[in-house]
Amino acid sequence: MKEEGIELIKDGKRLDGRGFDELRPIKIEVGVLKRADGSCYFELGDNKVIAAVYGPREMHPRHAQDAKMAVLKYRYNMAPFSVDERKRPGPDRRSVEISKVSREALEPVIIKEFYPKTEIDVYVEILQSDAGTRTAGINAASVALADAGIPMKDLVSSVAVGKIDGEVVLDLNAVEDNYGEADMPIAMIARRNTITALQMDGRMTKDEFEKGLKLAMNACQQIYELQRTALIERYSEM
Amino acid sequence: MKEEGIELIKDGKRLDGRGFDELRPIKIEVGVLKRADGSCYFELGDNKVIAAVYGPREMHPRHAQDAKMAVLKYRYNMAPFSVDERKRPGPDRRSVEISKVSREALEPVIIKEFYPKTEIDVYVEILQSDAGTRTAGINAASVALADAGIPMKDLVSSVAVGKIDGEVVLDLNAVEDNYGEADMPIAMIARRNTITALQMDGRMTKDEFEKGLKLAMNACQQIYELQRTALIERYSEM
Amino acid sequence: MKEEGIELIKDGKRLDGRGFDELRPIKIEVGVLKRADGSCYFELGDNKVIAAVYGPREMHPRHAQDAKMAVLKYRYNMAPFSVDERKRPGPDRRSVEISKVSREALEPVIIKEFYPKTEIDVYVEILQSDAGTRTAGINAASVALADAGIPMKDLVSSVAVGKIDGEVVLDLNAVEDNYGEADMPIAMIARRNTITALQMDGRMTKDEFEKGLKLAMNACQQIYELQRTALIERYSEM
Amino acid sequence: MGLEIMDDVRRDYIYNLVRRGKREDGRGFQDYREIKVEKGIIKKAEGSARVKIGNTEVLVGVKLEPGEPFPDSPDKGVIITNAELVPLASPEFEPGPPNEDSVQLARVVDRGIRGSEAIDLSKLCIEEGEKVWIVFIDIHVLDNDGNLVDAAALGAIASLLNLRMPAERYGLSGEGEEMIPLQDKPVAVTMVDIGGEILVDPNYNEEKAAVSGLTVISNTDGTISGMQKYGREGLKEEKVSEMVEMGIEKADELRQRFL
Amino acid sequence: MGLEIMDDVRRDYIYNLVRRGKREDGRGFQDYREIKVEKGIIKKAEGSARVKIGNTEVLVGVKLEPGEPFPDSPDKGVIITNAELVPLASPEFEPGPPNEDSVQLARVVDRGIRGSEAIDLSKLCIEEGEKVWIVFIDIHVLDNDGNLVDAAALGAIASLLNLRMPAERYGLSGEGEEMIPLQDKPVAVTMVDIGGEILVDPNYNEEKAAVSGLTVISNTDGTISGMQKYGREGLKEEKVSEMVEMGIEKADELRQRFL
Amino acid sequence: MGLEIMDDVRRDYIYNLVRRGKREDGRGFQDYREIKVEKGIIKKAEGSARVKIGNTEVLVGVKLEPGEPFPDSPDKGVIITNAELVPLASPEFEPGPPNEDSVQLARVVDRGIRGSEAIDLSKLCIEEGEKVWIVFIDIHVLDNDGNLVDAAALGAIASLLNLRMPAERYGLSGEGEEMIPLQDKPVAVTMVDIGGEILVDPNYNEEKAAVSGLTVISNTDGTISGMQKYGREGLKEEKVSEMVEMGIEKADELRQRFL
Repeated sequence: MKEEGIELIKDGKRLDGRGFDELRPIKIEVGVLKRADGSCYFELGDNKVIAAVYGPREMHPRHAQDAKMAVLKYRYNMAPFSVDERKRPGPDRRSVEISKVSREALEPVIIKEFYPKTEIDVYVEILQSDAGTRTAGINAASVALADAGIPMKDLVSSVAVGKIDGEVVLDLNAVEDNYGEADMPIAMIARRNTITALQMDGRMTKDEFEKGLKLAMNACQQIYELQRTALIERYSEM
Repeated sequence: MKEEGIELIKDGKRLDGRGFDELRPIKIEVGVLKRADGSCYFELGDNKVIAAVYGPREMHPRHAQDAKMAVLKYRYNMAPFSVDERKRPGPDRRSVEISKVSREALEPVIIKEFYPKTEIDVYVEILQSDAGTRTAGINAASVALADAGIPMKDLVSSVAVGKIDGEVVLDLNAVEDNYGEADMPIAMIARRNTITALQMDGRMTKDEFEKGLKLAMNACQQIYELQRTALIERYSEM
Repeated sequence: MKEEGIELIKDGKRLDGRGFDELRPIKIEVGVLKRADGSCYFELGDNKVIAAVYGPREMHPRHAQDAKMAVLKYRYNMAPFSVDERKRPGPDRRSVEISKVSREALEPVIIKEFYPKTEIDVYVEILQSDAGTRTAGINAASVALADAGIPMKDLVSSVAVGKIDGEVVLDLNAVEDNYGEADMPIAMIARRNTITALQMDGRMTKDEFEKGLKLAMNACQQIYELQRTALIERYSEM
Repeated sequence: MGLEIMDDVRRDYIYNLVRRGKREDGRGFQDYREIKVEKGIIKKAEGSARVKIGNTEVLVGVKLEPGEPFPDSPDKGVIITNAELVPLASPEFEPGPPNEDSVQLARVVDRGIRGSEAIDLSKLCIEEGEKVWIVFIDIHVLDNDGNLVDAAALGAIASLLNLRMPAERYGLSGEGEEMIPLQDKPVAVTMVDIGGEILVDPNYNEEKAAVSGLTVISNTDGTISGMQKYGREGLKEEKVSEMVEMGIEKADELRQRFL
Repeated sequence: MGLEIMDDVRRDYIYNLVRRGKREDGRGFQDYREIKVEKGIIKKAEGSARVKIGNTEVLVGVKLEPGEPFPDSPDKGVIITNAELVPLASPEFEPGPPNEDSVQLARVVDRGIRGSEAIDLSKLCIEEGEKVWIVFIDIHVLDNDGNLVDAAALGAIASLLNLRMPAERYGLSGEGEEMIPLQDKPVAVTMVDIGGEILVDPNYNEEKAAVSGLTVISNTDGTISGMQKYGREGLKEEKVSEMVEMGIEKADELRQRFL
Repeated sequence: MGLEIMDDVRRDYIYNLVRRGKREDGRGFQDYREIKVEKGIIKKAEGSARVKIGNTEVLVGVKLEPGEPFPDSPDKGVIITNAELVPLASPEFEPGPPNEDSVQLARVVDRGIRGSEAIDLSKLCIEEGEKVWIVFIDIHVLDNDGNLVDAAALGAIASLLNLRMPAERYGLSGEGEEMIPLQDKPVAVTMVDIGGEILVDPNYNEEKAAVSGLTVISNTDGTISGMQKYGREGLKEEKVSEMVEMGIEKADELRQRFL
C-alpha cells in the first residue's frame, strides 16, 4: 500500500506468472515437532510458518480460568531473521493484533466446553515472511489443533485477496502487497461459507469487495482440501 | 524555576491580570461519567482534569489486601496531548511521585475501616495542563470520592503558592511556574487547618513560607466552598 | 580480550608487580549490615563488593515453592558508579548470566532440605569493579551465607585465572582482562577439589587449562583460609 | 462466578429484547444513539475533538512534532495512532501498557485514515529524507458504554479537520498556523449480529451480548477504506455483505451530520 | 497477619516510650544518631561519599558523562538523580524498577540540590546546544534503619564536594581534573510527629510507627530549598511551622559538623 | 506435585540404565544422536542453518545490518548473539523476555565464536569509527529434546559458513554479495555426569536427570575457546579434565562430518 509506480500486471499475468485467481504453491507437513501436542509446517510461496499446539492443560493463574470452558490462546511471532530488516524479538503492536484476530478466527470451530478450567495454547512462528503470514499461520494452526486432537467442528482456512493495478486478485505476494491498492485477509469455515476473520487495508469499492470475497471463498475451499489431505496422510502413516 | 529574564509582575498585577492572592477561574462538574462510581470534572484556569472513583471493590492480588481496612490507590496520568510536547503514554517518575503525594493528601479524610479487604481506586486524567495539575487533581478526586459515596470525614482542598519576582503569590500559572523562584503545592482539610500534602521546589525564606501558607489556607477555604456547592447542586438535581 | 599491543609482563613480573601465581590483596569483613540476616564485605584489589543474605523465609508466589527444599536465589548487581562509564540500573544479560552461574556455584554446599517451601536470597552488590567481580561476589556470598546461619557442608571459594602475554597467571586485574588472551573464572569447594563453577572466555590449549586449574586450586585454598579466619574472628567477637 | 451469571442474565435480556424487535434504550436496530462532536477543545493539542455517542465518551488529541521519515518514504509525514483505555473509563480497564483491545482500537482507526488517504502525507515533508511532521493521533477514552471504535474514528477525523501546524514552536520556517486540508473523511460504522439481526452502534451491554460484529470504514465516494471483524463466532457471507452495505450507508449519514 | 500484629506492638511500644519522653535508642527528641561521612571512597566515581546515620548506610556515587543539553537550556549541564533501594538493604525492598519510594527519595534529594543551586549548571557546558556534562547522582542504599532521605541528601552533597571532571577520559580539551566548586550546601532534616512530639531523625521503628512527617531542606543562608510531607495523616499548620524552624536549625548544625 | 514425582521416576530410570551401561535411546555413552545440518534454508537471512540432533531442532539465522562500532574498537564489526526459547519448542518454555536459560544459551554460543575469532571483525568495517556491520546471530529453538547448546553452536557456525554481505540492500558500495571467510570453526560439545559416567550429548531426560555438566567449545587446532559448567552439584577436578579431553576429541569428529 506504500508506493506507486511499479507495474504489477503485464499481459494479464502477475509478476510471478500467476493468474488473478491463483494461489502460490502450498506445502503442508503435519506432526513435525516432538515436544508439542500437535504441530504443522506450512509453506505458502516464500512464507514458511510453523504452528504448535499445547493443551488442553491447566491454566495459570487460576483466577483467569473459565469454569465452563477452555480458554484459547494464540501467539503469532516472527523470527528475527524472517524479514529483510532484522525484527527485534518480542511482541509489537502488529503481532498483538494478529494474535487476537487469529485467535478469533479459530474460536468458532473449537469445542471448548469439553475442557473447562484449561487453556489451549497455539504458538505460530514465522520463519520466513513474504506477505500472507497471518493467513498461513491460521492455516497451520488449524491443522496443528486437529493434530493435537482438540475437538473441532471443522477446519478453518485462510487466504488474502487484494487489489493491484485496479484488479482484484488472490493471495498477494510481498511486492504486490507493497505496491498494491488494497489487501483483505480472510479466514473462513470453507464448507459453511462462514467468515471467522476479516480485515481490510487500503481502498476498494463494494463491488470489488464482493468479487474479492468470492475469490477468497474458492481459494479457502482449495486450501481446506489440502489441509484435509495432509491430515489424512499423517494418520494413515501412524 | 528554569529561566530568568521575564518580568512577571507589572504595576502590582500579574501577567494574567490577577492580584497576588487571587485564584484562577474554577469550574466544577460532579458525576460526569457513567461507568465510574463517582466522578468530577475540574477546571483551574487552563487546567482541565477529570477524576473517577471505583470502589470499594475486591482487591487483587489477595495477599495485598489489608484485613482491617480498605486500601486507597491513586493514579495521576497525563493525556499525551495535554502538554506542548507530546507526552509518551505511561507512568514516569513525576507521575509516580504525584500519585503517592496525592494519595497521602486524601487518606486522612477517608474512613477506610468500613471496607476491609477492598480497594478504592482514584484515577485522575490530566486533559490539559497549565501548572497546578496535581492540586486540581486532588480537588477533583476529593469531590469524586464524595460522589462515589465513600465515607469521608471531610473534603480535601488543594492549591499551590509560589514566589515570582520576589513576591509570594497564589496559584502559579505555567509562565509563572517556569520563570518563578519557588513553587509550593499544598493540600489541606480547610476547616481544620490540617495540612495533608506539602511540597516545595525552588528557594524561599521562612517568612515567605509562612506568608505562602496563609495564602494557601485562605484559598483552600474558597475552594472548599466551591467543592461543597458543586456537590450540593449535584444531589439537589438527583 | 579486546585489544592487543600492551605489554602485560615485564621482566617476569606483571604490571602491578605481582608474580604469576599471586592474588591481589584481599580484605574480608563479616556482619557489616544490620538489616540483613548475614552479610560480608569483600575487597579483591580494587574490587569492592558486599553480599547480604535473607532467609530462609516464606517464598512468594506459592506455586514457585519447592515442597522438599529451600529455593536458593542469587542476584548480582552493579552499582551505577562502580565502573568507568555509568552503568544503567537494572539487570542486563551479563548480570543475569552471572547470577545463574554464581547461584550454581553455591548450591552444592547448601543443605536446602532443612527448609522446605522457603527461599534463601543472596544479594551481591558491586560497589567498585576491577575485573573479578563475579568471583569476589561468590566469596562474599559464601561467607554471608555462613554468617546468616544457613546450614552448609563447606565454604565455596572462587578466583579467576587467565592467559596474558602467553603466560598462565592468577587473578587478572582490569588491564590484564582487557588486553589478555583468556579468562577463566572458577569456584570450588577448596578442601574437596570439587569445582562448582567454571567458565572460560578467550583461547587456551588443554595444557594451559590444566596449569590454570592448578593455580586456581591453590589460590582457592588460600581464599578459603581467609574466609574461615574472618568468620572465626566474627564469632569470637560476639 | 457471580459475574459470569450476570453475563448470562444480560445476554438473555438483550436477546429477548431483540427477538421482540427492541433495544435496551428504545432505539431502532439501525439507529445511532445521540451523537455530539465538539472540536478544538484542547488548546495544547494541534487538533482535538470530544465525541459522545450516548454515554460513550472519547477525547482525541492530535500533536505534530518534527521527526525522521521512514527510509522508504523520505518525503512523507508519518502517522502514529495510539489508544489509551485508561482505567477511569471502565471498571474493566486496567492501568498498564496497551493490551490487545487498545492496540486493535488504535489500529482500526489508523487503518481507516491511512486507507482513505485523508491526510496528504506529502504535505507533511519539512526536508526530504531528514525531517517530516509526525502526526500523533492519541485516543483517550473517558467513558466506555460501548462502540468505542466509531467514537474514536469520528474523534480522529474531527480532530484532523481543525489541525494546525505548530511551525513556530519548533522554529521552523514559514507557514505558521497553516491548516492541513483533508482529502477525505472516512467514517467507521460498527454493527453486531444478535440473534440474526444486525444492530448498528451497539451499546456496552449489546457489545457484551453479541458474539460477532463488523466495523466498516468508508469514504465520501462510498469506497471502503478499512474493515475489521470481531468476536468468537463466525458471520455468514451474506450477513457480511449486508453489513458492508449498511455500513457505507450509515457512514454517509454521519459524515453529513457531524463532519 | 502475624506481621500486622508486630506492627501494632511496635507502634504501641514507640508511642509509650515517647509519652515518657524517651526514644528506643536513648536519644533526645531533637538528637541525630551518630553520623559518619566518608568522602571519595569509590575511585571509579567522579565523586562519592558513604554516609552512616546510626545503622542506616547509604553510598552515593556521582558520574559525569558528556551528553545533550535540554532544548530550553542549551548552555547548562543536566542533573539526573536516581535512587536504588536494592534488596540487600532491607527485607522489605524488592528487586525491580524504581517504585514510588525510591522515586520519591531521588526526587526529594534532587529538589534540594536544584533549589539551592548548589551546582552552577552553566559551568557544565562543553559546547552550547551540543554537549554538556550530565551529572548522574546515584543513591545506593546499603542498610535501611530509617531516615534514608537525610542520609542520601548528605551523601549527595558530600559527593559533589569532591567532584572532579573526567575530561581526559572523554578526550575533551583542557581542564583535566578540574574540581567543580559548589555554590551552596543544602542539608535535609527529617522529622516525624509521634503523639504530638516532634522527633528528629526517626529510626526504622519510629518511621514505621509515625503517621506523618516532614523533610525540610535548607541552605547556608537559612533559606529553604525543598520540602516534602509524608504519611497517611495530616499535620496541623502550627506543627508544620515548628518543624520548618527546627529543620533549618538542625541543618545548620549538620552542615557545620559534616560538610 | 505429580510432576515432581515424575521427575524422581525419570531420574531413577535414567540412573538405573546408566548403571547397566545403557542409555534410553540405545546409544553408547560417547555417541551423539543422529545429526542433520541444512544450510541456507532462509532466503531472507544473510546466513542460516537448521540443525537437528535427534529430535532437538534449532534454526539459526544471521542478519547483517550497518550500525555504529563500539568506541573502543572503531574499525571492527560487532557480533550480537540472541536466543529465543519460544514456547512452541517445549511445554516448559514461556513467552516473554529472555530468561536466564536463554541468556546463558546465547552467551555460551557467543563466547565460542568470539574466543575462536571465527569471524575476522576487521573485515566488517565499512567506515572507521562511523559504520560497521552488525552481525545478529539469532538462535530460534523449534524443538527441545535436550542439548540445545551443541545444536545452537553448530547452527551458528554453519550459518556463518554461508554468510553473504547485503551491501546492495543498504546502498553500500562495492563488494555486493561478498562472502565472509571464516577463520576457524569452533564446535561445542556438551557432556553430563550421571552416576560417575560421562554422557555426551544428553537428551532431554538425561539433561533433567543429571546434576552437573560441562560444555567445551574447541577449535580446529584443538585449542579451547569457551567453557561453561552447569548444574546444582560440583564436578571433581579430574572429571573436568576428562571432559575437556573428550570434548576436544568429539568436536573434531563433528567438525569433519558436518562443517
